[in-house]
Amino acid sequence: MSIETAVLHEDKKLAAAEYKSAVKPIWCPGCGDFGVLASFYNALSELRIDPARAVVASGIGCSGRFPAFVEAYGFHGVHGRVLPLATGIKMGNPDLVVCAVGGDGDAFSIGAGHLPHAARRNVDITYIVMDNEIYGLTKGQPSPTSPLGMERKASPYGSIESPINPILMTLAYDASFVARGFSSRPKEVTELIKQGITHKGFAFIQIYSPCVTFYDTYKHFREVTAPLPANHDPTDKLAAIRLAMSEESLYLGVFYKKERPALDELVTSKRQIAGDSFSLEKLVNSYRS
Amino acid sequence: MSIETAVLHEDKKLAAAEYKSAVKPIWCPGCGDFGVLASFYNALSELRIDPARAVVASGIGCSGRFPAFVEAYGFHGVHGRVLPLATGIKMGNPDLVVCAVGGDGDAFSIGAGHLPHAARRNVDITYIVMDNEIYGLTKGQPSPTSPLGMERKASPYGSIESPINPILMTLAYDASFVARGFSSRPKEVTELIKQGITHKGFAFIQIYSPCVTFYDTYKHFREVTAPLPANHDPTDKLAAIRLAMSEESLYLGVFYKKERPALDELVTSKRQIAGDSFSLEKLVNSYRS
Amino acid sequence: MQRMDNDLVIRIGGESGEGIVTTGEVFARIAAFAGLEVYTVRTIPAEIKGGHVMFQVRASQNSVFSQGDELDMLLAFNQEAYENHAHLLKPGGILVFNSDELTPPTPQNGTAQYGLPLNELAKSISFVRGKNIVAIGALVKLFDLPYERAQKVVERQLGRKGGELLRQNLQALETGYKYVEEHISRESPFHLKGREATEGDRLVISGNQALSLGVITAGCKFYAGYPITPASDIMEFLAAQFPKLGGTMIQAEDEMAALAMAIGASFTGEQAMTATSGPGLALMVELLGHASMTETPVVIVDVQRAGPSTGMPTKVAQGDLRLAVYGGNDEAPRIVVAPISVEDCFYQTINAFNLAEKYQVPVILLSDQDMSVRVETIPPLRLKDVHLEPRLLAQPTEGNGADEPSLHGYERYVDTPSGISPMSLPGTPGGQYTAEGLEHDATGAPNYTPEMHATNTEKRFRKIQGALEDARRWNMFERLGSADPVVGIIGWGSTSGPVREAVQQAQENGMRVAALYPKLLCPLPEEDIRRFSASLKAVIVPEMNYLGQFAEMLEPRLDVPVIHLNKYSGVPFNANEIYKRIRETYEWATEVGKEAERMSAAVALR
Amino acid sequence: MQRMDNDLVIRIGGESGEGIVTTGEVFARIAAFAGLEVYTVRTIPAEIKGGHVMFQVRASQNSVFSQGDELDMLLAFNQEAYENHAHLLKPGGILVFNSDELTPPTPQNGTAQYGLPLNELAKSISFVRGKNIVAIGALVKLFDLPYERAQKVVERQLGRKGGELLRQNLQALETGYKYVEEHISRESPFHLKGREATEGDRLVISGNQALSLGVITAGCKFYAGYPITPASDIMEFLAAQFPKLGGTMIQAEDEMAALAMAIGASFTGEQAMTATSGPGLALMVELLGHASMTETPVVIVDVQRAGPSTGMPTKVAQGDLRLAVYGGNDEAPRIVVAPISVEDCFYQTINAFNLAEKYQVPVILLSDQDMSVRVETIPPLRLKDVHLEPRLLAQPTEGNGADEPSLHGYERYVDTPSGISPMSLPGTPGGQYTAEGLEHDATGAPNYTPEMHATNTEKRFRKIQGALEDARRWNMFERLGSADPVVGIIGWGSTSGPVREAVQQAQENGMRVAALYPKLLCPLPEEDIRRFSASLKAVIVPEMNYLGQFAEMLEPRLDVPVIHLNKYSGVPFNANEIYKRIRETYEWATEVGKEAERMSAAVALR
Ligand SMILES: Cc1ncc(C[n+]2csc(CCOP(=O)(O)OP(=O)(O)O)c2C)c(N)n1
Ligand SMILES: Cc1ncc(C[n+]2csc(CCOP(=O)(O)OP(=O)(O)O)c2C)c(N)n1
Ligand code: SF4
Ligand code: SF4
Ligand SMILES: [Mg+2]
Ligand SMILES: [Mg+2]
Repeated sequence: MSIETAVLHEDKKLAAAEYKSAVKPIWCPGCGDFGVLASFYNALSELRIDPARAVVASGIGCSGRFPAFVEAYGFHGVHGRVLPLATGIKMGNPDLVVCAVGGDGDAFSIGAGHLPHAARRNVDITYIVMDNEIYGLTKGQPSPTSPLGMERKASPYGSIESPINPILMTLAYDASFVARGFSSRPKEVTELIKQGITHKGFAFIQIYSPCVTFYDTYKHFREVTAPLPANHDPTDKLAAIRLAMSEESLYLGVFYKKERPALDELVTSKRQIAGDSFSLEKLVNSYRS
Repeated sequence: MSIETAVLHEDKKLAAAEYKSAVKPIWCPGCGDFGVLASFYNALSELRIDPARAVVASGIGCSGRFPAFVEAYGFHGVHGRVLPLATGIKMGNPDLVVCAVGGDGDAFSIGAGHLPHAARRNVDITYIVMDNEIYGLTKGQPSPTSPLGMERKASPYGSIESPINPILMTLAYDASFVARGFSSRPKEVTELIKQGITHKGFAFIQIYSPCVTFYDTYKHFREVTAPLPANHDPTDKLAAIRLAMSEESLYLGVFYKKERPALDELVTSKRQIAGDSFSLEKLVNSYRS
Repeated sequence: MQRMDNDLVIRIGGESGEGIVTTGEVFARIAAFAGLEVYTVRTIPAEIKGGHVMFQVRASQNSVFSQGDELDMLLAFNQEAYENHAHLLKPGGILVFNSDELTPPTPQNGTAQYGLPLNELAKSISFVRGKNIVAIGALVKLFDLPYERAQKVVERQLGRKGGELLRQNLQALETGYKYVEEHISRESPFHLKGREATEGDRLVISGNQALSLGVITAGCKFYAGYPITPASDIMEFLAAQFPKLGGTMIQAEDEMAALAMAIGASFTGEQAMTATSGPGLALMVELLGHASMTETPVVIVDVQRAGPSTGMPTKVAQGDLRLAVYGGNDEAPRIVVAPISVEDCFYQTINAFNLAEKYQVPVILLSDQDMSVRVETIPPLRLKDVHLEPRLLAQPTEGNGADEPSLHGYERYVDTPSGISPMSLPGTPGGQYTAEGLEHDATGAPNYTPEMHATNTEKRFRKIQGALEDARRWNMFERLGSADPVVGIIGWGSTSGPVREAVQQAQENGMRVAALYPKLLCPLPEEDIRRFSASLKAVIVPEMNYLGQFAEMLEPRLDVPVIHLNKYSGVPFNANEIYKRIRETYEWATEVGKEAERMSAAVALR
Repeated sequence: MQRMDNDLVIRIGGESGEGIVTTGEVFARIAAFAGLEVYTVRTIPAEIKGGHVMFQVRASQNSVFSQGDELDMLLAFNQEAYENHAHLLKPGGILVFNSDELTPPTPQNGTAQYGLPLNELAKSISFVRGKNIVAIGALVKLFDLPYERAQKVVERQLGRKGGELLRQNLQALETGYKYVEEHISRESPFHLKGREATEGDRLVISGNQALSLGVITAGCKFYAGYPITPASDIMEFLAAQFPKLGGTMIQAEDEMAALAMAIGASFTGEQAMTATSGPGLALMVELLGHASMTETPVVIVDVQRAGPSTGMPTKVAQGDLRLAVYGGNDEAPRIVVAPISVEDCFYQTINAFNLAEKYQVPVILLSDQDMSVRVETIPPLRLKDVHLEPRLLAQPTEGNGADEPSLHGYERYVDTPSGISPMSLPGTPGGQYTAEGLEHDATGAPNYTPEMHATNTEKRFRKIQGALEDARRWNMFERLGSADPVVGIIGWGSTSGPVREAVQQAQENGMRVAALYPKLLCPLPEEDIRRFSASLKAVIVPEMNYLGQFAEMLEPRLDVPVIHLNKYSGVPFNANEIYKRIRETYEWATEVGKEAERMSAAVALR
């Protein structure tokens, strides 16, 4: 566990409720994001994270309102830029626990260009995507994970774009931790978040989080999700890919997990190569005539 | 073959040289892009493409200068936006043959957010990425395909970002045609481009195209590339993925190919559902008090 | 006793999800159907669901141009609505409230109040969700509106013919109507006389709807866009209509993709567009310059909202003017057009497309949150008078041994006296060229010589100057008020509504005041503006922003003191705020011998 | 016969790849080492490799501030160089050419010419690539520069000590030197007297290098950026140095990511920055507003280049001023700083960081292509005088039962008289808050009330006004010329060089002329500018753009005619162009009784 710089003093622990901020969630009653938030509180509590040493960053969307509801430092960024924002936070102070959160539109539409790079850099952050397969905040347009043919005001004759497969995608990006949860299974989600936070490197967690107002998928996901086979070896990338491509079930659990140096570790190692013999005066003098 | 709207009259054919424009390439002598350009001329010639019905769009980079060298319509776009630009061109006039071209930085760095969407929409364009694993035009910074540890002015102690795998990535995006070539094998490249153009849907072709000035990889690619196994079935996605992940060889050829409706076909089908009973007056009248 | 009025303001307040907006919109439609002019305004809660909503309808015998300042009636669905709005009731106004939810104190200052047991009434017909329709029925009676027209509107808006929902809604309407008749008064307390009401001689429409109709009327068939409040419903409108007329709507992955797609489609000859709000426009700045440099026509609608950054997505501002006019790396000529009202959204959209096509430039159409979502009555659209401007295309000629007519020696960016170069569309034989974002010669080949860059810069800027003449010909100016004004107002966009009323009031009070609203903001019609202000003593520039963006553009061009009137609280001006400033300025301007302090400094007004 | 000069302009032309730039840079260093002041300018070919390159060195006994108009010597490596530049030779100038490549016609108007068989000479020492070093040796002799200093520079710049390459280069240097001595003249035709040359009393440096040194001096340790000409070498500079001092440089995937990373790092307390050019700045507009709204300090360097769009990446323009000042959806306060010279790049970078940290805003530092790549001599940097401004942090206090000092009742966005709110950094107990891009209350919780938005808008704008005082205290003004001027120049950025020379010339010709260069451009130091211009008859505003962006900002604030002087061809002003306009204006301003036509219209000058 590489989060020791951000845990509370040995003898201290805060209850999940103590991670609740004074700001009241503005989500619709029944929104899946409530489940994710509760699991998040639990994960922080169980890991004994110090609220003053945790940062939750987000993009824009219903899900993007998340940070304000957590008793921690937070940053409500602009739409789609949460990964570079969180990267900057982590690299600005690697001692912090940094989580990035947001919706499927934020992550896979406007923010899609940042995901492969956060993954290949192996930035030590946990990225939680609350996937409701719809644009919630803007009132129900299809998102990159919406099923083909979805009828909404923006696609009255059925949408014409095939959905992406976020798990397969992040596996292809060589993200070092790839998992999926369902907000109605809070214990599992708590566990995934805990694993994501303790994983040293980029942890991607897709969480099905239904939008009761514009696309109520509770029943659907209860039917089509299933736990990953008990014998799945999360270090086996090809097996993970095969399971991510399954047409039978949408599997829940940790698809893949692999240790490799995180970005902050790599930066530190380069500093060692460069040495610490820096002198401003010497540098300036190298330009003397 | 669904390109009949863009081929020359039955009895006509232009030589490869006739697809050469009046603008002289500004590339360094020996640049891999020359090979790609020559193959491109050949492919157009062999497919008997009408220069007046072909469009080549690009982003910014050495490779982005490509359109001006082709006797066809062209659009030199801004950095990273070639896919939506080409999408607009194709959807503006589906009778045209539309090719998008550019470099690895243009495609996988600043343009990375558009690739999954062009793929899932299955826009009927051919996307040729001239991958030199470096930023050529800006004089040699590491790109998303540069090897880890590459030493350049921007990474004097070795780069700290793992390279992406463009073939695996586009397979994960469910691109309907995925192939790889090497500019030093012009016959193969010509063949890939021809297949890409005739493929109805989004065709992604990565072409290793060494930069002699900032990263000369001719020798390297001659050593590590190999043709795809003769028995590879390009409709087998999982097999394609396995080969894309190979640590032995960088395979050349068509990894994957699958027919599904292209974006222009889907738009047409929705028009049929909507019917053609549109009347502006009726629509306006629906707002009458 | 029945009050005869010709101008009433009704506000409805309650919890989001109670159907407040439907109540307001349906009531507005009924009023319009009864021959009244209506003007609505609404707030949108911060909560995704729930939260307080306000919907206001101003209904009048004559045209109305602003929301109205004080309330003649408040319909409070709950306690919060009462608390938020009751103080705005005029003396003599009426409070109507859901007596199942609140018990307001006894009224002071002559305000009457009627309780309606809305929950009970809805329950009595087993249609709990229908309490807002019950309320509509009550309003219809209270305002003495024709019941059969109310029925017709409900039939058109609230359910399929023969369906159960429609039956319930009609029953709810009746329940509310009857309740007032039986328990409050047989005689309606208000009677609003409509115009000579002929059915359907007005449209009841929002700015975004009028704008979308303009898009279709202009002949545009290509839209690419990314959802954003308050522009998304333009995309949704076109998504429903475009497929019927052979058009293409693509929901892009982001705003950059949206504009790039539109540029690509335009390159093939399509009239192409996107629509967004401020944050999206901010992302389009690089591509805007690209359209300018490659000389590609494209229309970008920006429905402005309050910022900066994500700001207040559901609140109004006029803060994007400078971004629209100047947004680009280095200098990228474009045209900026601003409609001044819901109705004008239709006409200026057409002008925007015409200017884009004619000058082969990006045109930014600046709407705003207020006029985009507001529903009001407007006169019928003059479809017959619409003039469309074609793109200048290079004409292929026969001969030269080619099989088909073809272009010979075609030069895409050839310099011309107007600066407009004929365009060749893909598919045209011999017209091949590469649209180029690098500086280029006439053929499009990159060229960096000092002479080329200077000549091209001049060409690109000269080109858009033509729009000044078009603005005159197409009457892209609204001038109102006195013929020989002493004080003038120069404004842009949706502030024209309250300004119109304020000017009218000022004139009624004997002040010589006039207003000019140019709808072309870039290039700025300097001459026309100078002509208007030539004899003025002062010019007031009202804007919903802090810095006085338009005022500052005008200042170097006018010889008269420019008075900034800024409101930056996310809500539109009301006519009174403008009137007050007119009066002050008028006094100052007409008072002889008074030291003329420098008045051009921004004077903040909330 | 030896010419004694104290100011010479030498131009070197040839094919890219022949080492023209190295020739020029090494020669400039040798001249500087010999106690001369040098000022270089170069062109970059459109081709990636190959294409024509020009490098010009002006060397003088006194400080030089512009490139110089006519050539004293042209060194032509090939025919094209001769054709492009020979006409610029002064009467009495000298043409030096590679006689293995071209045979120029016999000179007219007193021009002397010397052929050097560069290919042959290089071949004679088996070092074909070294012909440019041979040329340097020849120049050293022609200009009578101290040979041992030339050797030292070659040793420092062109190879590792004891290496084969260095040996060859030194041999090439000697070969060129000797050839002139033996075949052309024992006596050098030019002799340039240096200052009292003490080794190392000048830096030979480019603007981007000076800027990068400023970054490190300011204490910044976080850089994220995306490569773009002409800003990339800032990133490359910091990539080499940051790891040594514990800093972090990330090459981001695009400009939006770069700025978002810098904002994130700043949130944790780091001084953070990015650098880009116009197209990149265009992409940052949304995030710029975000930094403004969340009140996050960040420095954005924009090395301007000619546009619009991709434009001319290797050519100069001052076209991004408005984008820098206004770029944002709705109104997002920021600070804009512009250095005026290579040397000033160092000091203004430090000021930019200080202002960002002090006011918790984005600061845009506007450099340009010309001063960024140009190498010149500057006085030593005054490292000792550097003043650093800390960020205002909330101070944790003991007590309240907490184990460690902690913040109590912390409010991130609390309104204060200055508008600056103390910041709490992650890691500070009790200081938890969410940085918010929506409109918010003092704690950061979203809040859309009209009062809150108005108050916050005022707070955010009030805050940056403080920079006006700092600009005075930190002397962010350059004033030069006459103490009681009749005609003034107000400019910004790198035009200050040619302006300085033009003003000097005008003064020498008896004109009372002065120039003011504010380095703070937003907020605009109106008072200081008005004070400067109070007694002037006219103000000339030279800019490397078409529209006169700065001039138009000044016009509403000045009571004196503002004369636009615009150059938009991608190349910098030369002093003569400025001098000409000064003379015209001066004549007009001092001629009595002459009708003062309105002179504020843009007068184009190429
Ligand atoms: C640049 C920009 N473009 C568009 C928007 C409008 N917008 C806000 S949230 C959102 C998408 C919301 O969908 P998602 O990310 O799935 O989040 P959800 O609301 O479903 O949780 C959009 C398009 C914006 N705020 N900024
Ligand atoms: C918005 C923007 N950012 C940065 C640049 C600078 N730039 C031009 S090309 C390029 C990358 C070139 O690399 P690649 O795409 O691999 O093309 P190559 O030159 O190698 O063919 C960059 C960063 C730009 N033109 N525009
Ligand atoms: S709209 Fe959907 S996603 Fe948004 S808060 Fe409501 S239920 Fe949740
Ligand atoms: S720099 Fe590299 S990629 Fe660019 S033209 Fe030269 S060899 Fe080709
Ligand atoms: Mg969503
Ligand atoms: Mg490349």
